[in-house]
Amino acid sequence: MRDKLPLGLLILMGVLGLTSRFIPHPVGEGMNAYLRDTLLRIISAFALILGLGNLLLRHTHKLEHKEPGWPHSIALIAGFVVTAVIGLLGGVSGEGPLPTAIGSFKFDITTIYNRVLIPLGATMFSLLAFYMASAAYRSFRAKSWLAALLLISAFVVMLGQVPLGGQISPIIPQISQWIMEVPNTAAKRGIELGITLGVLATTLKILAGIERSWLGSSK
Amino acid sequence: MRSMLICCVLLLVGPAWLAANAQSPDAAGVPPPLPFTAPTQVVAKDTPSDGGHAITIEWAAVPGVDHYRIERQGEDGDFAEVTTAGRLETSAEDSGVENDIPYRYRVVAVGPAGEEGVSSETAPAMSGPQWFNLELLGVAIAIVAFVALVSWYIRRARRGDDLFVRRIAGLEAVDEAVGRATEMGRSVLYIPGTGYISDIGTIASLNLLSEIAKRTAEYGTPINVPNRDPVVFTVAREVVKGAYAAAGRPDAFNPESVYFVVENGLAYAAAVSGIMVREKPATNFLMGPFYAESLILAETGAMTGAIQIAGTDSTSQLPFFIVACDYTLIGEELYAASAYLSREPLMLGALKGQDMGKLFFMVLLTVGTLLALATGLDVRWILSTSGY
Amino acid sequence: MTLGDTIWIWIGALLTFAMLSFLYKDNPLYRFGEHLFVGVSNGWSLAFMYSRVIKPVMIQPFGEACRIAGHEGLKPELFNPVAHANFLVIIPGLIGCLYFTRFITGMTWLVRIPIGIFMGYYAGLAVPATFEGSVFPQMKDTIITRGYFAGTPTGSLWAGICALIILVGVLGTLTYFYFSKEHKGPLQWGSRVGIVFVMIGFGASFGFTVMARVSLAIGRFAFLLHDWLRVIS
Amino acid sequence: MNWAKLTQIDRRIIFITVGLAILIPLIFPIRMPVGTQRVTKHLFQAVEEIDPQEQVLLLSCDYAPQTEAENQPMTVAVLRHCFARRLPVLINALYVEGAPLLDLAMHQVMDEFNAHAKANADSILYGRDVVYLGWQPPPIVPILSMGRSIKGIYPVDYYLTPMDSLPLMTGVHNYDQVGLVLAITPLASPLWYVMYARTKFGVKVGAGCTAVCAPDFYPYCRSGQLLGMMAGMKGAAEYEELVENEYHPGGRRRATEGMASQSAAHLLMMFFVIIGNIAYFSTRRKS
Repeated sequence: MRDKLPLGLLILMGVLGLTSRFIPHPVGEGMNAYLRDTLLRIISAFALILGLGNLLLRHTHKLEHKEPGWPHSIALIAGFVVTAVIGLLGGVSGEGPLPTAIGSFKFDITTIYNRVLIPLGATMFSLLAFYMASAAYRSFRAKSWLAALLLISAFVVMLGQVPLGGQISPIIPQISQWIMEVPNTAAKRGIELGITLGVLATTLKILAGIERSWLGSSK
Repeated sequence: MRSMLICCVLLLVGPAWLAANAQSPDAAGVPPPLPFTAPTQVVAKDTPSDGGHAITIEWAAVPGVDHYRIERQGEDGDFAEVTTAGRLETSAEDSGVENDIPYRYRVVAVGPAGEEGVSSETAPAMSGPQWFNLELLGVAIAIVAFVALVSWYIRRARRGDDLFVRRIAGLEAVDEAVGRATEMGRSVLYIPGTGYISDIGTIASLNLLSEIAKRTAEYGTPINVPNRDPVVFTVAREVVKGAYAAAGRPDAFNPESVYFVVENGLAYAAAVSGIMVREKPATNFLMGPFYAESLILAETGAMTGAIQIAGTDSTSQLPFFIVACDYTLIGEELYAASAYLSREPLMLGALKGQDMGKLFFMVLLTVGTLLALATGLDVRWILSTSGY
Repeated sequence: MTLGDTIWIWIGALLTFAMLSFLYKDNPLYRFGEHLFVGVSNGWSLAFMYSRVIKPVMIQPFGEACRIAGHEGLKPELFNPVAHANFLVIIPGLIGCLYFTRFITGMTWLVRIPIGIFMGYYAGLAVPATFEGSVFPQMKDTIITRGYFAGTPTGSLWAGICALIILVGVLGTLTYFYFSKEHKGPLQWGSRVGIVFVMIGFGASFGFTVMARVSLAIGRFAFLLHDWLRVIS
Repeated sequence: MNWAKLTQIDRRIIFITVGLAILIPLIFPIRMPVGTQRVTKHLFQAVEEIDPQEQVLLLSCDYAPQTEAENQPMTVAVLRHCFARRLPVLINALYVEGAPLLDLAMHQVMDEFNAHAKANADSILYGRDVVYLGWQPPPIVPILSMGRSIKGIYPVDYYLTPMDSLPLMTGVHNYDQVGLVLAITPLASPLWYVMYARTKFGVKVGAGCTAVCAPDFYPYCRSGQLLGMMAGMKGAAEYEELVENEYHPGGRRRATEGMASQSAAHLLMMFFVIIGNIAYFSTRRKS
């Protein structure tokens, strides 16, 4: 029961999804439109709760047991609660009953998003530029002729991508463009075709009910 | 009788002659509109492979035409325009019809000066919905063939047939790498990717983990498995436990060796880098799907001097593994490696099915090109679908 | 610029520095920013999802149906799943609520029901789409016809040669990832050609990724200089 | 020279040099010609070819703040292009965390145009020239369902205005009225449109993507499944220049601004790889 019911539903939905593209009849179209627009949309909205619940549970647990780094959990929970309350009561575009400004100081959810989320998220990823440089210096090595080939191709493309390359010689951007459009296209197409087959095989195994790792157990 | 006939002719021709003469001063220098060839072979039929409410009208091209006007007969018997088509087109669709009602059409060829040639009207046509999209027959056949191929090989693998998988460079090094850790008295670090349980890369990685954990169990080398995803973590722990039991050393399994770190990718990379620097594992395995933070892991590992064996199907991270690690399983090699080591029929069978798919691709590409270049025959229509 | 804006820009700048401090070393300030990011982004997602999806797609149609039923009694249209106001929208909602069982001991298995429905439909949709939208057209584009060499506006000797190189590259790459035969003889040559293409392709990815990462750092520095310090305009 | 010692240098020194390589060209800008790649030109051409009287452009975005620096200039450049041509635009978000960024971009470009508009006809009006459809999950649902009815899946816009009250939406029903879907992404959404919408509804697709995923999209540009692409910040800069040269809308061109820093940082990266490898080979030879 615990495995069979979800598995049965998965197979049923899989068959409906797979056949939907082949059936132009309005009966099929209408049913699929309902499945997508109502059923899947609502279920996927609730899916957020799963991740959110996991997150909040873990951090409240951390707080209760004063695990290492517990003060940070306060920042997480407070950030969540404040934003959610302002968003739910103040409204996403200021349509709610909660006032979202004191004088010129606005604290509606869009402002919080623009002023807090953007700096944090964008900076977090910008760190990678620095790590890239340090890795370039300390660990990107032409250990084999293949790795050397990779680095040479990378150099040409890097030069071709920046205006400086065109200043050195107008032929550099052209070679770089050719690498992207010809050898790169060939390699990516080959890899993609192979990986696509791998993904298709796995998808079909899942739909046939023989690949069950998604049920969350090791077997 | 004869006079009546003459009267009739005069009555008919007279006004026409007068009219023609009356027009001629205005149209001086411009030749009068020529009678224009009417479109022939006009056929109306239900648009195939659709959901109904559409009729397709086809005709033979008329030379020198400017455009075509497609007209439908209304209930009053008169024809009215429903759509137009450019001069190069020989078919059009009327998508404003009711199902199961017969409609007649005619096509008017319009010349550059507005001259018209009106076709005869078609036999009545009715639209209706279809249950199968015939344009996708090729796709349907491909799916069925692929399913058949994979299930055939899975069955063979389950029956115990010896299915050959070639050796994979990075895998040869696994035993050596685990052995080296044992000699040095250090641990083995296994990172099962930073993806989710639903990723194929994670599934492949967990299969590999099982095999590598069996080896560490045999050698008595400690293994360290930090996880980024809580669900992957619970499965990974089961996997390692099972591997120790299978190797006959269930007592040697340390539940603390498989643990959850943190969900945020960068924070995970920072924490695992810390482990690498502090504990200096002799061998690092980085297997599974990776995201941007892979770079930090690979770099730190390279700095600590550990042997690094990486494998991922995340193509954008592969370049960094190739230049920073000692061995790298590229893309599908990761899937193949887990099938190769585990000999698990499901994985082996699927791998074989995929291989046959690739073989088919290669044959189709070669034969198709040779045929096209040698005979001028365009074989690409086999691969045509509705959109392309 | 109002005082409110100025305050927020300073907050943005401070948060930027908090995150950048990770470069010095992993520290509590960075950890604070990271946790704040996860908290705020989840708060935003929850609020937005509720007001733009749950409320208009589920709660409002259900409420409307209740209102109509209160005025006019239970009519059959209220059970028509595609009508705007209907009681049946509650079913997907209830299925969605099964996600909560993940946190209830003894009932955790129920969470597999929405996951199964969701995964099944997606997996099913993906199979024909992958063949139709990726495998078929990509294969079709790799086969060379005489038109590549001449006869079409895009055809030329050079275009034909490039198409040939692509064909060889695709064949080589597929050979490299062919596992059912030991790579000896022609197969070895094929796979060698393949790995050369693969490495050039990864080199291209490498170069592009450098640009991507640098772009993000440029974006942050430009914010500091433009919005905060107003050094550049 | 002691190469071995050189590789042990504190990584913070490397971080500082990278920081300076990016910072200095930003403060003292040097303008260098950007050049135009074929894929970018094709995308520009595809947008040019849409008839504003008949069809609209659908700008579909799924980026979050993390890749804002790469993707946002693309959105801004495309909006400038459309507004300059008076080509109506629909915007939708496929990812919840990125939704307000599009609101930001839209208002920025609207303000730019309306600042020197003299009459109502010159202005860019919300609802007449542009509509922000909002966000509906999961991505596949709007991608497929917009083929049936855009209003069906977006009954209200981002600001909760009912679709029926927006004049632009009276003539736009489904993909038949969409001349091009331009998907701007750090992931693979252009391919989702190619696989699900282009196949079934025949709508044309173009891409604007981060440089990380761009190399994977070239096969699709070649096969014509993607009409064109902006590849990373360079692609965005190229598009900014194309729009500026053709229509002169003005405004801040963030991607072009960054290209000098890109040059310096790329040079530095290459320098690091070369030095690192020299050190590696010389120490390896010794041992």
